Amino acid sequence: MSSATATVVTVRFFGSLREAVGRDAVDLDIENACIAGVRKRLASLLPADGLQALSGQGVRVCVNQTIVRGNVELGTGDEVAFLPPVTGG
Amino acid sequence: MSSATATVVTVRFFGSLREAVGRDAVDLDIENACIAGVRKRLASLLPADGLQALSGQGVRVCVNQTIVRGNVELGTGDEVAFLPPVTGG
Amino acid sequence: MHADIRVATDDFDVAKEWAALRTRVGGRAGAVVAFAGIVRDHAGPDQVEGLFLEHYPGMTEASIGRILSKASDRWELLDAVVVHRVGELAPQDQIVLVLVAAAHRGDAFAACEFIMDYLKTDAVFWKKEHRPGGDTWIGATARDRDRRNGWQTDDP
Amino acid sequence: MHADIRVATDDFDVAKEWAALRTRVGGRAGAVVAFAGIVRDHAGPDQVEGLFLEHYPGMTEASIGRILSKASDRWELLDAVVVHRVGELAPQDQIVLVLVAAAHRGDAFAACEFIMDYLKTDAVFWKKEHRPGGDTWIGATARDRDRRNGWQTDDP
Repeated sequence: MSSATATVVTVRFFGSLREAVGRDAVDLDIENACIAGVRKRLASLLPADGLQALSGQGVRVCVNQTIVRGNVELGTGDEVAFLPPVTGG
Repeated sequence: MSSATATVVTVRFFGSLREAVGRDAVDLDIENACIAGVRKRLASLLPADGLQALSGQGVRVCVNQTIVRGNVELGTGDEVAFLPPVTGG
Repeated sequence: MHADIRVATDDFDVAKEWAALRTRVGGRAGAVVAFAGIVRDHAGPDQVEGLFLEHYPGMTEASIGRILSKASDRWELLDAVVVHRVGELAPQDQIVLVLVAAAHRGDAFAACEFIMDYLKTDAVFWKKEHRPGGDTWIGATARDRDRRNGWQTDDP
Repeated sequence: MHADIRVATDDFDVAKEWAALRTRVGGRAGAVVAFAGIVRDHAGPDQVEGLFLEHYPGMTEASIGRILSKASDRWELLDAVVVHRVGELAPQDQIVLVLVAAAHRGDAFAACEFIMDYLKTDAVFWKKEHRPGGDTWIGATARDRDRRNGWQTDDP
């Protein structure tokens, strides 16, 4: 796929997932412009346990700061985030 | 009754009762050393509506800052108080 | 539990009371809850132009002490402060401060609200409202009694 | 309702936040309730030596905004402030402040506790505890979820 048609998204990791994957954010060129495309691309970048953590219990996926379910489509400039279970206070 | 055997108590009035009787406290020589004796003595001192207020709904009687029921005995130096319904805060 | 009860005509300083409590409890408290009651200045025919509060020195403090004891029997508390003003109060004046510290927030919230509800019904104060139509001595309302009795229903 | 949401590494000043809210609400508020959460320093094998709090700028504030909206839909509120710290915190440090003003105390108490309970379960923060045995990322507890769900049971 040429760079002209690649979708570029930013992927962010928080809390325990940030530690598990060893970084807080990464910009990715993805072939399939969807969450599944992000996961596939991350599989080639991350250690196995880091990748596994992203599918752990209670992990939620956000696109542009909104929680999404299933395989949402993405466009260039979108921000995808993996959120482990939250707690404030 | 001679002064040697009289019982001297202080009677205090609070809130709406203070206003109804027109004073906040009075020292009384009482013949019958009990709450009934106090009421009898007050009958000769207070205007009728003030006296009536002391028997109004929700009025409680205290002796030495403890709420009492019925015709409690009194001794010299005791403090009797008439309390209308309370509210704080 | 440390308990501090004061009844005074002077205004109180929430910041000072909060800081003093924080100093006393140090890192034992995970939760501090404060309640302040204020004279409202809502306009209209029902407008309260001011309040006059009266107490029975000694008995009033003892009545508040019993409320704090009940709260302390029921929840795990580290510190409780009740400061209550008496005398003439104007709209926007502070009337009462209840400050509670506990290890856990559930205890602090419940105890603070419990103490306030009981102050309305069981603390020895008398309150006169100044309104355009005249002065009225007021007692605890049916709603106040319902709130207080709600805590009793919860009793084990 | 005036709402103020801040997430910061800096410490907050309860006195300053309280005074600012009092200035905003004037005599409309009859009740102010404040909650502060503090890092406890309880000793023992379970001792927390510190906390690290992380947030998602933008999303975190929005998550708190939704909590305040829910509270405002449910109770008559005049003003609500949530200040939440992030970064490294030591025992005795303040973590969070929730300040609520309302005409009536029942609304202020309920809303303040509701907001705290939802902050525990629904606000977008991540919390790591530093203990002698190592670091642990912690989530909302079953008890936290029970408290939050208790409010939902009450929903009309």
